[in-house]
Amino acid sequence: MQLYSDKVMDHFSNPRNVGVIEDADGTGEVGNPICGDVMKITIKVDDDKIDDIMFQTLGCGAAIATSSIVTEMARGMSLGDAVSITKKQVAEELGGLPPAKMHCSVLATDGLKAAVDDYLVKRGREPIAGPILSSDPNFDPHEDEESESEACDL
Amino acid sequence: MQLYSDKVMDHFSNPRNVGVIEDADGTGEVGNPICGDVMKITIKVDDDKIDDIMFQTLGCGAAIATSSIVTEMARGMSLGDAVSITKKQVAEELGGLPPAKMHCSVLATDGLKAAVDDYLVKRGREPIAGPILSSDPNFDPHEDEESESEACDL
Amino acid sequence: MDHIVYLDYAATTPVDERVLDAMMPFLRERYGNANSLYALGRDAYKAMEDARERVAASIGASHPGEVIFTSGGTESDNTALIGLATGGGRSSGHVIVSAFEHHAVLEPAEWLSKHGFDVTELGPRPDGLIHAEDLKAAMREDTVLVSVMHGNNEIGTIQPIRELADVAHAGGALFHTDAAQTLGKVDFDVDELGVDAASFSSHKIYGPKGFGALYLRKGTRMAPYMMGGGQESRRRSGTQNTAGAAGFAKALEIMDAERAAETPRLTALRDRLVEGVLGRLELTSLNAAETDTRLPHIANFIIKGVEGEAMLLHLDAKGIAISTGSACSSGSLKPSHVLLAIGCPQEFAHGSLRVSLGRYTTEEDIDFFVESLVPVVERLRSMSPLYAKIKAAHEAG
Amino acid sequence: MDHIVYLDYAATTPVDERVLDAMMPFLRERYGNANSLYALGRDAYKAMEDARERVAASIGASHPGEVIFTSGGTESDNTALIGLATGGGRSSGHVIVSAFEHHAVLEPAEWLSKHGFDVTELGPRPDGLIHAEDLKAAMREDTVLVSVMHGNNEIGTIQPIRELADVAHAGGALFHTDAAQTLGKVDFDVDELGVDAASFSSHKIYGPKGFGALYLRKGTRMAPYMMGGGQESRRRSGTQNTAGAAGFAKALEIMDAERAAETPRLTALRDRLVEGVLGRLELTSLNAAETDTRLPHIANFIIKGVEGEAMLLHLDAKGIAISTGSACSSGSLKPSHVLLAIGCPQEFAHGSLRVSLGRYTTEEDIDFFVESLVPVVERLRSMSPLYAKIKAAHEAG
Ligand SMILES: Cc1ncc(COP(=O)(O)O)c(C=O)c1O
Ligand SMILES: Cc1ncc(COP(=O)(O)O)c(C=O)c1O
Repeated sequence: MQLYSDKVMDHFSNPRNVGVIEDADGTGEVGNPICGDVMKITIKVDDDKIDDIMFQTLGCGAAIATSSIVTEMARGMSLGDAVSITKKQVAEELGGLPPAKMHCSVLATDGLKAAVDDYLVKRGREPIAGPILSSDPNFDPHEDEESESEACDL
Repeated sequence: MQLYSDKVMDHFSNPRNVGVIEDADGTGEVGNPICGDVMKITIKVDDDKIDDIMFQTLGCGAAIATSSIVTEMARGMSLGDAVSITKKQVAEELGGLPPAKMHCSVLATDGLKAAVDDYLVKRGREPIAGPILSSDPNFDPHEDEESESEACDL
Repeated sequence: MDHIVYLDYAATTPVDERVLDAMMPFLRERYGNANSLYALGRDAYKAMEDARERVAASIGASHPGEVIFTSGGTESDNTALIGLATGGGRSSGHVIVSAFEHHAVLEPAEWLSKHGFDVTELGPRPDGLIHAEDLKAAMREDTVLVSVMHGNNEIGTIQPIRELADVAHAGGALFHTDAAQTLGKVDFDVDELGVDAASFSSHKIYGPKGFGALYLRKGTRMAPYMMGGGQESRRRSGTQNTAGAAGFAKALEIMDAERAAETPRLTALRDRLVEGVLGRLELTSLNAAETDTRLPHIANFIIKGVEGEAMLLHLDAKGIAISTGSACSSGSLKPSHVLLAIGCPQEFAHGSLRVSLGRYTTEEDIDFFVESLVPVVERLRSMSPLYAKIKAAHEAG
Repeated sequence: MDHIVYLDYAATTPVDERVLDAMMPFLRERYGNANSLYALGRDAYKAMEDARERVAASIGASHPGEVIFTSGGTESDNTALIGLATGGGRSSGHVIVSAFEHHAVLEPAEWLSKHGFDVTELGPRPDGLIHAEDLKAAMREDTVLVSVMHGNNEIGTIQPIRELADVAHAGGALFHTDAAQTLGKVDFDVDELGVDAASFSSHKIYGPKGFGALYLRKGTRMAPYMMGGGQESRRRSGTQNTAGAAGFAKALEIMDAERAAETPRLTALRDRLVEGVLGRLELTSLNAAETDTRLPHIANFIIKGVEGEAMLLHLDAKGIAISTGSACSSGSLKPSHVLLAIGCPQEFAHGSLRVSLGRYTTEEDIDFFVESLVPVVERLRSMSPLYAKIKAAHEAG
């Protein structure tokens, strides 16, 4: 099987910022149990910066690792910067992801976007994140992957 | 590869009655160089019995072995018995032949038939052997073989 | 890795040292091409025929020539599906395969559906079995081929092949079974089962990878799939793999000789495993648990509120080699087609684990596995955003 | 057999001990399934990728992913012919193959001709070569695929692949070459040759039987032939044969490392052989003798007035392992399609011998062969009813 990078394995084995902020300012929950990946991000915001961030994820190794790294990347960022983190940046920060797992990084960025917009909307402000793909039931996270996926049925 | 029996190998390695009878009473030459098998049988006849018999064969191991054994079988036989030897008897006498080589025993019985008829016709008598298949250009010696022939191209 | 606890024997097995010994001469001095006429070739030919006879004897074939050696279970399945459907030049007709076949059957069936054939995927019931009456209902006038696997590679249920084959034959169709997971592990007799063709794989029974066989009942028409020099009596071309054949035949002999002792041993280990897992973990179940006709070495669990790959990776870190039930490792979107076919809800199918035992599995391995699994599941559930809800829903009934 | 003089290296080769050493770990402790996620599986995966990279480097492929491992030359040929012709769902078009291809190419071509495709068999000239201008003349508007072998397995001539591939490409067709006999024996670079696909076989280069590879240029559309679990990046299903891959890669590395020294050694042995045979036997010739571009290790003789199998059996009795040029051992009715294709008269084609040399061939072997052949031929000619006539006809001019 195609391998996870050492950094993916590190974030999977020792995920950073796991949990739920009790009195969170914003909460994002994305993904779908039918698809096997569900992620929840809670944030504390101070001066439009992400002051604290935690996650919970049900999903594969890549889903957990991308969740973990995105919390590290976002911590201390302005809300605008946080919603601009791309799935490509997440994958790069992890030293790459197998093609078949690229969609997991969408989940991570979407979770962050959802939490930021939740914070803004709760405060009566305009959401800034744009559409959150992975919560759309018609979204196919595999559509932009390389076609060389891995084998089935062992 | 499918194997020749020990008896086939014995007759191939030490063929009996090889040669040409100089003052033969009857000569049969059957087969076709295009097909790769040509056999010549010469006989001496005494009192309508085969008194002496020799063969020459250009052909594969089975062609040589069937030629050799048919000369042994026919020696001393009446002409009528000699032309009645079947390809099946020849194959059995050799302890069997691989299916793909069964046609070689036709060559041997045909050679013998041709020699007997040659003797009879030369003496103004009626031929008794019936049609000699293997000299007919349309004859397909493989047609009654099992379909499981052996492999090509090594 | 210091100590590996290998619990994925259904994926592949190590080559038994006795099998390797049987192969070595053909990797060394007995290197002839089995189609060459000279001594070295005849020796190779004899070795192939000897292996063929031993395999034929083991599976109850009447003629050694009914055994065709191939490059593996996949090739055997491709050959059977496409070769039997298109045998004798046929270019249309109806083909039935079960919905929880291995992809080595499903994909050729799909190929047939794009090349003139009508294909029906027949679903198993939640008990993990294909029922004869369901097959009867699916049969059509023009059904030419039915393929139902013998033992399922994920959940281990054994299908009522004899009954299914009878239904197929009554309808004038040929019957093929993929026996890659059952050969050597349960009694296997082509006449008792009544099959026209059966697929086998060497690397599932402690033989080498890249080798297998296809049983084809004498007189059955089949278009060869691998075309060329006409080896294997024109039914499978390609220079014959003598080491593979010798290894496979030896592997099967060992399975046969040891089965009477091995089956109860594996069954006891599996029961210990099932008890351990279900006893220690809440919201966990065994798939197709109600079915008695099952392989002794496979157990497939649903562990709610966790995802399979995550379990697998944590267990790997502890030296345990195991498979998710999920057939596709290509990402979590597609859970196992086998679990979906038996009606497992999609959200739980992602949380499956297939544990498969074998010749070198010990009680200690099972206990170590259970001890290791419990904290892994607890940890993953504790970081799941859904587990609390699942548990609450369960407790609410 | 006390001492065997093996002169049939083109049929198959013994496994080199260094190759066997490279395979052994995968037949023992490194037994993982290359598609499993845990450590043992990742180890197997890495071994496959390592082998793939080494093969890719040897043949000048730009990406390791262009190398697909298969069960042998036959499977590679079947996959290339049918997979490339039907790639992207195509169901008709014109395909050109040379008339002296191996049956592993000719038979799939025939299959295509029965399934919607037009197939042209392009003849070589008497020099044993396919000429670019002949290919040009055979090309059509709708030609989709051209397959011409690199080195012929019977007569050893090497085709002008670069020129032929250019002609195919100019006409918009893909180009495949069967390189089973040339890989490792002559320089082989997919870019220099300009091919889109190429077939290789492991057991021709001192690797194990039942293994091979297909080079497929990136971006080339090909329908997979072996369907199932989707291994080899979905292009060749079936549990991967790690021992085979490690052995094949090692075998190729040894060929590459030793070629500079081995080629002149084999060439000198072959020249000694040709001189010996032609010098000692009358009415004997070397097929395609006028052609310089040829494999160093194959010589194919016509010995008039004798039949090949009979020679072979007598030589076998002396411990010499050799092949008749005649490709089909199925009886003497069908002489080699290769010899007929280059215009050899049918009656002489039955009297061909293919001698092929290899890594362990010595001068003594060659001399022993020549010394043994002479009395065999004399004996067979003396019992042939035709030889006197053939000789007389020859002497009459
Ligand atoms: C039920 C079943 N069929 C077919 C196969 C394919 O066999 P192989 O890996 O030898 O190609 C397997 C194993 O992968 C299997 O479990
Ligand atoms: C030119 C050529 N192509 C293909 C093959 C078939 O390869 P394999 O025996 O590995 O199937 C051979 C050898 O038999 C060959 O010589």
